[in-house]
Amino acid sequence: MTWLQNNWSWVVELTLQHLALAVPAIVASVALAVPLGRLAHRRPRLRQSVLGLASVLYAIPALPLLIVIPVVFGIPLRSPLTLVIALTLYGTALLVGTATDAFVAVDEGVRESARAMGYSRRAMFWRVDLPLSVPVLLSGIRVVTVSTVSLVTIGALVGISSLGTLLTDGFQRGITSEVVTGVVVTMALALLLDGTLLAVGRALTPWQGRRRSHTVTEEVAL
Amino acid sequence: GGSDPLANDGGSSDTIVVGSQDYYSNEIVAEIYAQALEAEGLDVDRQFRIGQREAYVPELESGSIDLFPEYSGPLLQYWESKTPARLSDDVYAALQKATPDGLRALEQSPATDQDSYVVTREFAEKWDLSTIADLAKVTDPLTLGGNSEGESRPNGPKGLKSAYGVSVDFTPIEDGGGPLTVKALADDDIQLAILYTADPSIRENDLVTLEDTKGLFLASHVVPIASDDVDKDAAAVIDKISAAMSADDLVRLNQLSVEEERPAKSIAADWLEAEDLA
Amino acid sequence: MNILLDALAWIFDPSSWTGSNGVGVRLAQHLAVTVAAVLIAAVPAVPLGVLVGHTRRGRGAVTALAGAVRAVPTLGLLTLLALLMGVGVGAPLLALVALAVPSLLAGAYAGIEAADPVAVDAARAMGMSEWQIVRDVELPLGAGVLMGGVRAATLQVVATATLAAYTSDTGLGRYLFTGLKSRDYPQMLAGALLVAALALLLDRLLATLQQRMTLLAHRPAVDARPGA
Amino acid sequence: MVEAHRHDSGGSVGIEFKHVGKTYADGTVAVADFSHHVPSHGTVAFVGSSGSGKTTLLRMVNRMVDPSRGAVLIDDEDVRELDKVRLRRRIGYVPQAGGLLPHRTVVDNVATVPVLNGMSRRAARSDAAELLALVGLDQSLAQRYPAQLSGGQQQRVAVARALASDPNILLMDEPFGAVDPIVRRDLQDQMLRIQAELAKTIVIVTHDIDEAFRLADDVVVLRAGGVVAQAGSPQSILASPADDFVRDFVGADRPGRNLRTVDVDGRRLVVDGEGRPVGVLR
Amino acid sequence: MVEAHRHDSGGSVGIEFKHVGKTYADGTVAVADFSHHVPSHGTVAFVGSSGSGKTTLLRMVNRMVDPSRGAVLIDDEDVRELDKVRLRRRIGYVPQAGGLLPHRTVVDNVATVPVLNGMSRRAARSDAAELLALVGLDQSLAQRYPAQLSGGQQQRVAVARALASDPNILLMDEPFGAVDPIVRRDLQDQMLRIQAELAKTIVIVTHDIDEAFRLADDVVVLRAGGVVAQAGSPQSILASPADDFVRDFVGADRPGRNLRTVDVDGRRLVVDGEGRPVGVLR
Ligand SMILES: Nc1ncnc2c1ncn2[C@@H]1O[C@H](COP(=O)(O)OP(=O)(O)OP(=O)(O)O)[C@@H](O)[C@H]1O
Ligand SMILES: Nc1ncnc2c1ncn2[C@@H]1O[C@H](COP(=O)(O)OP(=O)(O)OP(=O)(O)O)[C@@H](O)[C@H]1O
Ligand SMILES: [Mg+2]
Ligand SMILES: [Mg+2]
Repeated sequence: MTWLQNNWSWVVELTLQHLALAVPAIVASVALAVPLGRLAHRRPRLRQSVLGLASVLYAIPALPLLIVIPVVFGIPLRSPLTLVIALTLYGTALLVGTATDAFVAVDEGVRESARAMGYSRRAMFWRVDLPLSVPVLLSGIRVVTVSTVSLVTIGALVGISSLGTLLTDGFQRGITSEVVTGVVVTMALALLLDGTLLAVGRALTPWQGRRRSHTVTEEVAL
Repeated sequence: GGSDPLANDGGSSDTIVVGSQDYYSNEIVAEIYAQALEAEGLDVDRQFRIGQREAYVPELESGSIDLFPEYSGPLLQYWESKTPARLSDDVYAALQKATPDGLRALEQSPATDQDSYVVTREFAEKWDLSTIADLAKVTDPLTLGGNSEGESRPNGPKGLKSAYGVSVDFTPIEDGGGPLTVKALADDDIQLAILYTADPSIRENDLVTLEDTKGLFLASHVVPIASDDVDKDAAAVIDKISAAMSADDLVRLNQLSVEEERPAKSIAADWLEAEDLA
Repeated sequence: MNILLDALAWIFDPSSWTGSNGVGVRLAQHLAVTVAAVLIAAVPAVPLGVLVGHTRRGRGAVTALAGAVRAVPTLGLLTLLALLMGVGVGAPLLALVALAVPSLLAGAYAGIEAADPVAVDAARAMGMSEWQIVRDVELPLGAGVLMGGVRAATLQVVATATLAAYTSDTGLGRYLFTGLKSRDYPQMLAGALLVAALALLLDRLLATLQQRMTLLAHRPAVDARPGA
Repeated sequence: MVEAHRHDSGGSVGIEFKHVGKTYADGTVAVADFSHHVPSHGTVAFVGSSGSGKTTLLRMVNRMVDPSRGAVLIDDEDVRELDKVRLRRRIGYVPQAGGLLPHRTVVDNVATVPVLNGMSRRAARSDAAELLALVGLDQSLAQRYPAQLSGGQQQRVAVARALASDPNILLMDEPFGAVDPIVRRDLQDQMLRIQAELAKTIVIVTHDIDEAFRLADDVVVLRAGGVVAQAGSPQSILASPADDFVRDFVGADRPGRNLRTVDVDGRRLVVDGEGRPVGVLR
Repeated sequence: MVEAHRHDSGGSVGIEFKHVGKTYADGTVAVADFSHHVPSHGTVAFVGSSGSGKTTLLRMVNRMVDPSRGAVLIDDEDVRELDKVRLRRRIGYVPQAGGLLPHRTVVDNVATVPVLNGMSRRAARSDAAELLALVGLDQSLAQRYPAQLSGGQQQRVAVARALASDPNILLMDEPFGAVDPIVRRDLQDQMLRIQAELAKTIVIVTHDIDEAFRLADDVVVLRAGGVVAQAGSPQSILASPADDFVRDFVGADRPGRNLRTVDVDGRRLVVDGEGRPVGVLR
C-alpha cells in the first residue's frame, strides 16, 4: 500500500483521463446506435446487414484496431481519438442490436392507437417510440458503459494514458498493489457509472414502477 | 518547439516538450531532464509514457517532441536495422549519422542499459557458466524466453547459433523481460532470457548475466535525442546530467521505483539533489 | 488500404500456412482455447444460472456478481493471473473463463426464467418433480436463450483469446504481437482478419443452433382462423 | 332489408359506406362490396366471425385503412378528401386492449388529443379530469400510470380519451374484449349511460352477440369478405334470423335462448333449456 | 347455512376443507378460516371478486399450496400425509391459460402424466387420441404444437390433459377465462357433456357468476379472505341472496336479471329491464 500512498494523486489524474476517454466513446456509441437501430427496425431488409456488420466489427480484436484506425483516419497513433474511435466502434456494434430490440419492443397496439389519435410521423418518433424504447435502450447502454470503461485500459498498450497505465506500469515494475489498484478503480468507475445510469433510467421512466424490466437479449448481449 | 507550430513564432518558443517511453526506467530519466530544465527557469511540457518507438519516434521526427531519453543501440537499429556497429563508440557514431535532420543526439551517458542473456544462479553454477559461449557446455535442451519478435532478431536463437554455435528453443513471452520472464526463469519454464542490464530484478533474483564476448548485442548507452528547439544552454544542462549518470545509478534509480514503489518525480528530485545538479 | 491488400496477400501466401507457426496450427489452437474457456466457464455458470432461474432466488446477488465480473478489465486480470501463475496457457485461459462467465450465467437464468410460468406451474400441478420440470420443461423452453448466452460468450472469448499469446505460444494472437513489435502491420492485420473470420464462423454456427432450439420451443403459429 | 330502408330515410348525416371494398397488398380480399348507413347519433354494431372484415370496415372511417374501391362519407364528405391526421383527431377511437400510452399518466393520456390540437396542457388536464369522472374513475387515479390500473380501469381511460376531443364519432374495436365478464358488463352499462348523455355516432365491432344486442340499435352480422348476412334491430334479428348462418351465430337454437319459467321461493325465475337460471320475471 | 347441512349429510367421500387458512410469507392472509365439503361426483364453483382466495383454496387440494392452518381431506385422508408428486398425478388440473407445454405436440401434451406414471409412450398416445375426441378435437390436430391452435382449442387440450390419468378429481382455475364469449359457451357445453359422462368430482374457480350457475351444482360465493358469503344451489342463491353483497355480486338487481316478455313476429321474446332481448320463451 506504500505505492497507493505515494501515488494517489496520479491515480486521480489517470481516473479523470480514463473518464475523458470513456465518456465521449459511450456518448458517440449511443448517438450512432440509436439511429442505426431505428433504421434496422424500420427497414427489415437492412436489418440483416446492419446487425451482420455489427457482429463483424465486434469480432475484430482490439489491438490491431488501434493500429489500423490511425492508418485509415490519418491520425497519430497515440492520439486519444484513436482509442475513442475504436471504443465507439465496439460500443456501437454492441448497442445496435439492443437498440433495434428496443424499438421492436414498443407495443404495436400502442403505436396503432397513437396513429389513430392523429400523431404525425415525427411526433410518433419523438413522443412515442423514443420514450417507450428507453427501458430496453438503457439496459443496453449500461452494458456498453461497463464494457467501454473496462476496455479503455487496452489503450495503455499503445501508450494512451488511462487507468490501464497502472496495469502496464505495475506489471513492468512488478508492483502488485499498483495493478490491483488499476483493476479495482476501473471496476469501481464502471459500476459507479452503471449505478448512475440505473438511477437516471428510473427517473426517466417513472411509469415502469418497481417492476423488473429486463429483456433477455439485453442480459445476454454481453 | 511546442506541439503546435502555429502557436510559436520562429521556433524560439520557451516551452520544451519532454517525452518518455511507456517504461518506468525511461520515465525517471525523462523526469530528471524535465526537473533540471525547470531549475534553469525553462518551461517544460511532460509527455510521458507515450508507448514504444513506433508510437513516439514519428512525433520526434515531426518536431512535436523536443527531448527524449533514448538508448543508443536499439534506436540505431530502429533507424538502421542492418547496422554492423556493435561497440559503444561505433554505435554512437553511426547513430549520429542515422539521426534525421532536425534532430540530434546529445552526448551519450556512461550509463548503459542494454539487452543481455541471463540465467539463474543455480543454473550458472550447475553448468559453470560465465559467458554466452559457455552455453555450449550445456547438454540439456535450452529454451530462450523473450518477446516474439526476438525469434527472428539477429541476437535471438539465430545469432546464438551463428555466433556461438549454441542451439536453443524459443518461447514467446510478451513482457519485454518483465516479471513474467523472470518468473518463467525461476519456474524453469525457460532457462535463458534477455533482460536489460539495469533491471533491478537481476540483482533481486540473483540472476547471472552472461558476458557477450562476440558482440551479439549492440552497446546501449542512455542518449538524449533533441530537436533544434533545444538550444545550447539547455543542451548543456542535459549533457551535465548524462555525464553524471553511471550504470549503477540507473540500477539504483530503478530499484527505488520497483522496490520502494516511489513515483518518478521524487526519485528524480533526490538524484538531482545528490548529484548537486538541482 | 495498401496494408489491407498486404494482409490479404499474407493470408493467401501458402507459406503462411505451413509449419508449427502456420495458420492451420494457430487456428486450431485458437479454437481449442476458445472452446476450452467456454466449456470450463459453463461448468459453474450454467448450473448456477439454472438454479437461480428455477428457484427465482438470489437473482440480485447473481446479477451483481455478473456485473462486477463484467467490469473487470481483462488486461488487468490477465496481468495479475500471469504474475501468480507464470507463463503458459493457464493464466490467459483463466482470464477468458472469467470473461465468459457473465454471459453464460445471464443466458442460463434468463433462459430458465423465460419459460412460461403458467406452463411451469401446470407441469408442477401435473406431478412433475422439480428436476423433471427443469429437464423436461424449463431447459427445452429456455435452450434458445441459453444458446444466446453461449453465443455471446464465445464471440467475446474468441476475440479476446488473442491475449493467450501474451504469455504462451498459443493461438492467432501470436501474429498480432509479432506484427506489433516488429512493425509488420500486414501480418498483424492478417491475424486480426483471421480472428474475425473465425469469430463470425462460430457465431453463424451457434446462431443456427440457437434458431433450431428456439424453433423447437416456439412453433410458429399457423393461421387457425376459420375465415382465413 | 332494414339496412336499405334506413339508408333511404337516414338522410345526409352520419356515416355512409358506399360500395367499399378492400384488397390488401398480399391479395387478401378483406371486404368485397359493402354498403351501410350509420345514422347520426345512432349506434351500430358489426358482428361476425374472425376475419370477416369488421376491423377493416371500422378503420376505413378514420382512414387507418383506405378502401380499394368505393368511398366512406362522413356527413356527405368523402373522407379521402380530408387530411388524415386532422380527421383522426376529430374521431374518437377505442382499441381492444386500451392502447394507452404507458409512459403518460392517466390524465395526460386523456389530454393527448386536445394538446395535439393546441390546447394548453393545463386546460386539457382540467377537461380530462371531468371526463374521468364521466367514465366513473376516481380523481385519485388521475396521476397513475396505465400499468397501475386494472384492465377495466384502463378501458375506462381509453373511453375517456376517445371522448376528449368531443368527437361526433366514436369507433370501438372490440373495446371490452380483454376484460373479464363482470367488468365487461359494468363497462357496457357505462357505455349505455354515456351514449344516453352524449348521443355520439358510434360504430362498435364485437365478437359477442350479446354485447351487440345490448349496446346497439342496429346490428350488422357479417360473413367472410364483409358480406352482410343480416342487418337490423336486435329484436328483429333474434326473432327472425335471415338464414341458418345467422340463426347459428346469434344462437337462436341454443338452450340458453330457449327459456321457460319456474317458481322458486315464491318468485318466478326464468331458466334456460338446461334449467340454469337466467333472471327473475316481473 | 346450506354448506353446514351438506357437511353433515355428505358423509365421508369427496373433498373436505376443514378450517383451512393460508397466510403467505409476506403476511397476506389469503384465507382466514374456510370449511366446505365437496361431495364425490359433485361440481362446486368458487366465485368471488379478485383476491378473495379462490385460487389459494383450489391449490390446497393438490398441495400446490399447503394450508397454514386446518386440513384438506380427500376421501377422509389428509393430503399432507400423501406424497406431493403422486398426489398431483392423480388429480386433474386445468389452469386459466391452458399452460400447455409449448415444445410438445398436442398428443404428447395429453400423454404427459401417463408417461410420467410409467405408461409406454405408444399406449399413452393412443389413449390421448381418444381423449382428444372426447373433448371434440379432430385427430388432425394431434400432431400440432399448442401455438398452432386457437385459444379455444388449447383449452380443450388442457381439459383432455387433465383427464388423461383418469383422475377422480378435476381442479379448474378460471379454465375459460382467456377465450372469447362464443367459444366459452361452447367449452361450457362440452364440460357439461363430459361431466354427465364421466361424473368426476370437480372444483371450478370462476369470476363469471353465469358460468358458475351453468356448470355447478353448488356455488360458493366468497368475500375477501376466503370468507363464505353464501353457498348453495344456483337457484337458491339467485332467488334469495343472503345479503346485499351477494345480491350485488350475482346481479339480482341488474336490469339484465329483471326480465319481461314481449311479442315480436308472433314469438314471445324475453327481454331484460332495458328491453334487450335475452331469449325466446317456449
Ligand atoms: N394488413 C393486412 N394485410 C393483409 N391481410 C390483412 C391485413 N389486415 C387484415 N387482413 C386480412 O383481412 C381479413 C379481414 O381482416 P379483419 O381484421 O378486418 O377481420 P376482423 O373481422 O376484424 O377479424 P377479427 O374478429 O379476428 O378481428 C382477414 O382475412 C385478415 O387476415
Ligand atoms: N404467493 C403469494 N404470496 C403472497 N400473496 C399471495 C400469493 N398468492 C396469492 N396471494 C394473495 O392472496 C390473496 C388471495 O389470492 P388468490 O390468488 O387466492 O385470489 P383469487 O381469488 O384467486 O383472485 P383472482 O380472482 O384474482 O385470481 C390475494 O390478496 C393475493 O394477492
Ligand atoms: Mg378485428
Ligand atoms: Mg385466482
